[in-house]
Amino acid sequence: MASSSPAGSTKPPSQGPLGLATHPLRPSDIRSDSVEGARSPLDVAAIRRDFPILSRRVHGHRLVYLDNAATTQKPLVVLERLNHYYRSTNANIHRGIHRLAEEATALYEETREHTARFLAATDPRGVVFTSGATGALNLLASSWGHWLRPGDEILLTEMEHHSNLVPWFLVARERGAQVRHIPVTEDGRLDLTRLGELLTERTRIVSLTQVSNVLGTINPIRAIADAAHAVGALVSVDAAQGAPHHAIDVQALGCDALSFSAHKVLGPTGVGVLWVKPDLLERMEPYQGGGEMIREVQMDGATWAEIPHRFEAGTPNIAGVVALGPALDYVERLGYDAIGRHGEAIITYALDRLRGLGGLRILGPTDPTERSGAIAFADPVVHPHDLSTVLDQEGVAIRAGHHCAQPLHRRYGLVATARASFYIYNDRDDVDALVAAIESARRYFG
Amino acid sequence: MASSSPAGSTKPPSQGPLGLATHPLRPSDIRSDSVEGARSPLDVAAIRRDFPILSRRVHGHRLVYLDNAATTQKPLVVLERLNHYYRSTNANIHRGIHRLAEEATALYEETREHTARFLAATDPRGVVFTSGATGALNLLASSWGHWLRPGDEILLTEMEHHSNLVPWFLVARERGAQVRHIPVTEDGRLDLTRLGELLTERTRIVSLTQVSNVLGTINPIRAIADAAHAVGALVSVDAAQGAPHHAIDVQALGCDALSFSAHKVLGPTGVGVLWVKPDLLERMEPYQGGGEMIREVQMDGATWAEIPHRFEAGTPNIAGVVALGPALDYVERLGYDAIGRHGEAIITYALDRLRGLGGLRILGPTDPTERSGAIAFADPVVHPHDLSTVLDQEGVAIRAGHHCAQPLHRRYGLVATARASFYIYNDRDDVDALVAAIESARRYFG
Amino acid sequence: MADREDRAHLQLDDLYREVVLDHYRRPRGRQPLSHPSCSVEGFNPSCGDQIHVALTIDGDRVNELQVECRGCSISVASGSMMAEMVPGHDVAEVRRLIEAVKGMMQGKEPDPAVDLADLEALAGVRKFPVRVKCALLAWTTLEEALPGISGPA
Amino acid sequence: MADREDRAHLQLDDLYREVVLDHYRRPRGRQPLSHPSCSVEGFNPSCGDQIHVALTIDGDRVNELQVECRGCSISVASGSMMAEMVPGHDVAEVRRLIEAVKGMMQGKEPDPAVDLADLEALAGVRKFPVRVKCALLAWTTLEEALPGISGPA
Ligand SMILES: Cc1ncc(COP(=O)(O)O)c(C=O)c1O
Ligand SMILES: Cc1ncc(COP(=O)(O)O)c(C=O)c1O
Ligand code: FES
Ligand code: FES
Repeated sequence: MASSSPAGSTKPPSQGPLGLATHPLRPSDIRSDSVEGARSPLDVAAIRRDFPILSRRVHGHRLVYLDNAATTQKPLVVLERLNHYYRSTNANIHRGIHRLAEEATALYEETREHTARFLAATDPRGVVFTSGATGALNLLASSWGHWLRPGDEILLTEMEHHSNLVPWFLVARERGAQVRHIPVTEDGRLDLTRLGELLTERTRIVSLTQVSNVLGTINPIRAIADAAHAVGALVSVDAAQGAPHHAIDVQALGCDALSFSAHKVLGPTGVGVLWVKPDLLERMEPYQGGGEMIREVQMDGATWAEIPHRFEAGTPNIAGVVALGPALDYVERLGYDAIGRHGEAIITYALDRLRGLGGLRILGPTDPTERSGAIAFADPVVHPHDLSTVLDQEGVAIRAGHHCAQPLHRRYGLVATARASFYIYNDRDDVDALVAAIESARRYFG
Repeated sequence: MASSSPAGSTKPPSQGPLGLATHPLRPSDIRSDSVEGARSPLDVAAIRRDFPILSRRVHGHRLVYLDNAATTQKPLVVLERLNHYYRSTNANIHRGIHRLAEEATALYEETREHTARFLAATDPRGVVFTSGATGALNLLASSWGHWLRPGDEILLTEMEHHSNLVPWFLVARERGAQVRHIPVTEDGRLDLTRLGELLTERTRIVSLTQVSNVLGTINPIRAIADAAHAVGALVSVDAAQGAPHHAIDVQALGCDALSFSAHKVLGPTGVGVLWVKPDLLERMEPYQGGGEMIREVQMDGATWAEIPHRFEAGTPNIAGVVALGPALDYVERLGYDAIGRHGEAIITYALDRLRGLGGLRILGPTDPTERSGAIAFADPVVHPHDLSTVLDQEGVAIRAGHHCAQPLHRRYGLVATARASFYIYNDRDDVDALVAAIESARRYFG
Repeated sequence: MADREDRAHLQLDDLYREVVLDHYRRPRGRQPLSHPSCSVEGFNPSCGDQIHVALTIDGDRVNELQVECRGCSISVASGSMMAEMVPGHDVAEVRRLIEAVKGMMQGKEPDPAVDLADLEALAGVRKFPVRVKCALLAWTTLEEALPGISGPA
Repeated sequence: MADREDRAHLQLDDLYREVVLDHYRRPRGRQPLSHPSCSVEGFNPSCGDQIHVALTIDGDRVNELQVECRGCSISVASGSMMAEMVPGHDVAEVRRLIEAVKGMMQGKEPDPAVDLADLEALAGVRKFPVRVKCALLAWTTLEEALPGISGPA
C-alpha cells in the first residue's frame, strides 16, 4: 500500500529487510474517499465490497489484483448463483421432462437470450455456448475451414493472442490455405495503410481482436469489417479483451462472428460465447459430435439438430452458463459508459505514473483514449519475471511473459513483458502500489 | 412418498384430484431407519444430508431424484470448494508468477495427480482435462483420426451413447474409414460371438462404453481390449457411466484411453477427463489451438508444448477442475466396494418391484449383478414422456426419450424408453415412490 | 426457484383433460386412404416420435384425412382431433385453423372466427413448454401436406 | 488457502541471495570462444527465454565455456555460476555436477562428493516452483552440449 507515498518519492515510508515496502493494511485504505473519490464514475469502494477475494491478504499485504486481462475476479452475485443453482436446480438440460430439468433448461436458455441482448443480437439462436473463447475460436476456425480451398487466404493481425492464431494455422495447414497478417506500427496500432494490399479476392476470412491483450489497442473493427466484406471475406472478432471494457453491438461492429470468455467478464471459468449470424451459423458444419447436437443418428451417420444446439454437443457447462447471467447483469448495472470512463481514467493515471518512473519501455498507443485494459512494459534492468516475483511479495499481482502473443513480442524485439491490467475494482491506490513496488524492485536489482 | 404403501397395494393411501398420490412429506420419511436401514453398506441418511438439493420439494412432494445417469447431484464439499476457490484463490494458471496464480496452478495440478490416482494411472501427464466426456471423445477421435486411412475400420458397439458414435462418424467420413458395430443381444449384452469376425487387421480403433447408459450392462472391457490389441487396434473406453459406479484401473482394463465426465461423479458441470497412455499421448496431434498448448508460435506456424498441456488449449475450467477433487474424495471415502454393493442392492430391488408391476418391458440383463446404474423400460400403454410428466407431479424425476442412444432403441424396435437411474443417495423408498407413481399413471391412462 | 416451487402443482389436469385422454385411448382417423392425394411423414426431433399424415383433396377442399401417430398422448390426441375436424374444410380454412392452434400454443389471443372445438382442451399444454412440440406435431406435418405452400402461411 | 497465506512471506531473500544478484549484475563467461567444439541453444518454453552455451573439449575435459543468457536473474546467475565452475573439469565430473544441481532443485539429499560452491545460493529457488526451470536452463542446455549423451545421465 504505497498510496500514502507521494508520487515520485524515492524512499517508501517503511522497508522490509529487502528494501521492499511492507506496509500493513490500514482501514483508511479502503475508505471510498481514498479511492478515486467523487471523480470516479464508479463507486469503487462499494464495488470492492462485492468481491470477497479483494479482502484477502497476500504475503501480509492487501491484495492488489492487476491481472484482470488473464481473468477477472467474481462478484458475490455470481458465486451465489452458482451455489443456488447446485443447491436447488441442478439437472441435465433439454431432454428432461421433470421439474429440475425444466428449470435448468429455462435458466440456461434465459442466459442465451440475455447474452444475445448483451451483444445487441436480435436472435438468440446465434449464441453458442462453448468452453471458452479458445473453444469458440477453434469451433469457428474448424467450421469455416471446411469452406477453404488451397490458395485461399486468412487474414489475421500481428497483435493476436495465440488463441486467434493457432486454430487458423491448423485449418490453413489442413486446407492448403495461407495465413497473412496486418502488421502493427511502432506505437502499437494496426498499420491500415497495408490493408488494401492484404485484402484481396483470395481473402476468405479475416479474424482479429477488438482489444489487444498486450498493447491495449482498441481496433477499428467496423472499418476493417467493411473492407473485408467488400472483398467477400467473413469477419470474426475476438472480443475476449473487448467485452469486459466496451459495450458490444454485433450489428454496429459489422462482424459475422464474435467470441469472448465468461471468466474475463466477472463470470465463471469454463464458459465461452460464440456468436455467429444465425443464417451463417445455419450453413456451418458441426464441430464436435455427441448428445444433443443431432437430429437423428443411424448406425453409420447422423443428421444435425437445429442451431444453436447443433454446435453444443454433450452436456454443456450448465451451472457456468447460468452463472454468466448475474455477471452480465453486474456489468450492465454499472453500465459500459461508467466502466469505460473509469477504465480510461485509470489507464491515463497509470500511464502517467509509469512514464514518471523513467526508463520503462511502455508498449501500445500513447493516447490513453485509444486503449483499454492492459499496460505492458519492459524495464531495461529488471526482467519481467523478476519484477513480478518482487511485486508479488508486496501483494501486487501482475503477469510476466509473452501473454500468449509471441509474434507481437518478437515484432518489438522482446521475449517478455510485465503486464498490469485493470478492472472496475481497481483504483489509483492500486496504481500507486504498483509504481512503488516497481521502484523497490529497481533499487533491488539496480 | 409412497413408502408407506405396501408393495403390491393397488390403491395408494391418498389421492389427488387425478387419482395421483399426493402425500405431503412427513418427517419420518427422512429417518435413517426408513431408508435401507442397517442392511445398506452405505449410510444413506447421512449421505442425503450432504446433498442440499435433496431436501427440496417438487410439486409439494419430496424430490425423488432418479435421473443420475444424466447428471448427479453435488455434495456440500464440492459447492464449498467452488465457493472457496473463487473467494480466495481465483486466478489464471500456469504462466502467473503471483501468489494467487501459483495457488491456483497448484490446486489444478494436484487435481490432475488426484485424477491419475483415481484411475490407477501411474503418470499424471496422461490426464487431460476437457469440457466433458463428449469433449474428451471428440479430442480423441479427431487426434486418432489423423492416423486413419481409407478402408481402415473403427469398431464401436450398438449400445453406444451418441457422444461415442458421432465423433467417430465425423472422422470416418473425413478419412474414408468405415464404422462397424458389435451388436447387442436380446437381453442387452454385447454379442461377443461376432467379435472374431468384426476384429480384423483393418480395425484400427475400438471404442466402447464400460457401462451402458440405457441397459445398465457392464461390458467385459479387458477381454475386448485384449482381442483388439491382438489385431493391433487402439482401445478407448467411455467410462461416463462406469466411473460413478466402479473403481477404475486403467491398467487392469487394459485400455489405451478412457474418458469420463465430472458432473456424473458428483462433480461440477463443464469438466471432463481424458486419460491416454502417456507415450501414446506424446505422439498425438493436438486438437484445439490456443494459449498454453504451444511451445513457440511463429507468424505462420507453431510447435507444441509438452503433454498434457498440448491438449489443454486456452483457459481451462479451473474452478471446475479444482472442485472435481472433493467429488473424487467423496466417492473414494465411501469406497467403491460399498458403492457397488449399494448399487447392486438397489438395482436388485428396483428390478424386482418393476417386474412386479407386470407388463413393463424392461431392457438389459435380467441378472442384476451384470448391470449398474440405470434401468430403462417401456409401458405398453403409457408413453415414456407421459409417464415422466406424471411422475414429475409426484416429485419423482426420471428421464424419457432415447437417452442419446437412438441406434440402440431402434435395435429394440423402440423410439423411446423411460429411465430411472440410481446413485448413492437413493434408497428403497425412492424405488417405492417410483413404482407407486407408475401405478398411478397406469390407472390414469389405462 | 423457490417462487416457482408450487407453480405447476396440480397442473396435470390442465394437460391431460378428459377429452384428451379419450382421443388418446381411441384415436380417430387411423383408417388408411385408398387413393391419397398426398402423404407426409412428420418427426419430432426432441423425442424421436413420428407421425404419418395422408389426405385427399377435391378441388380446394380436404376431403379425407388419415393420421397415424406414434407418440405421446398429447401428440396422438392432437392428431386425432385434427382428423375429426379437418375433413370437409377448404384449404384456406385449414390454414387458418393451423395458425389458430399455433397461436394457442404461443398464448396469443384467439381468432374469434375460428372454432377450436375439442382443441380447446389442449390449451393447458402451454404450461408444459417441452410438450408444445407434441401438440403441434400433427399440425405442422399437415401444413407440409397442404398444396400451395407459398400462401400466406 | 488460509494456511498458505503467510508461508512465502519474506522468502524473497531466499530467492535473490546477494551472490545471485552479483552474478546477475556481472555475468561471467560471456566472451565468445574462437573455436568452440560444440554450441547449443537452450529455450525455456514457459517464458520464452533463451540461452547460448558453447564449449571447447580437450580429450575428456571441458576447457572453455561460453554462456550467454537472455533471461531472468535466476537463469543468468545460474549460467554465470556454471561458466565459473565447469571449465577444467572432465565430462564425467560435469555430469555429476549437473545431476547435483537438478537434485538440489528437487530437494534431494546432496551428493557429498560434489562441491556446489556459489550454487548453494540457488537452493532457495525450490520454494518458487515456477522458477525452477530458470535455475536449470543453463544446466540442461549444457547437458545437451556434452559429448556421449548415451552415458548414465
Ligand atoms: C485477446 C484474447 N483472445 C483470446 C483469449 C483466450 O481466452 P481463453 O483463454 O479464456 O479461452 C484471450 C485470453 O487470454 C485473449 O486475451
Ligand atoms: C455412456 C455415455 N457416454 C458419454 C456421455 C456424454 O457425457 P457428457 O454429456 O457429460 O459429455 C454420456 C452422458 O450422457 C454417457 O452416458
Ligand atoms: S413426446 Fe414425442 S410427440 Fe410427445
Ligand atoms: S523467467 Fe525466463 S528463464 Fe527465468
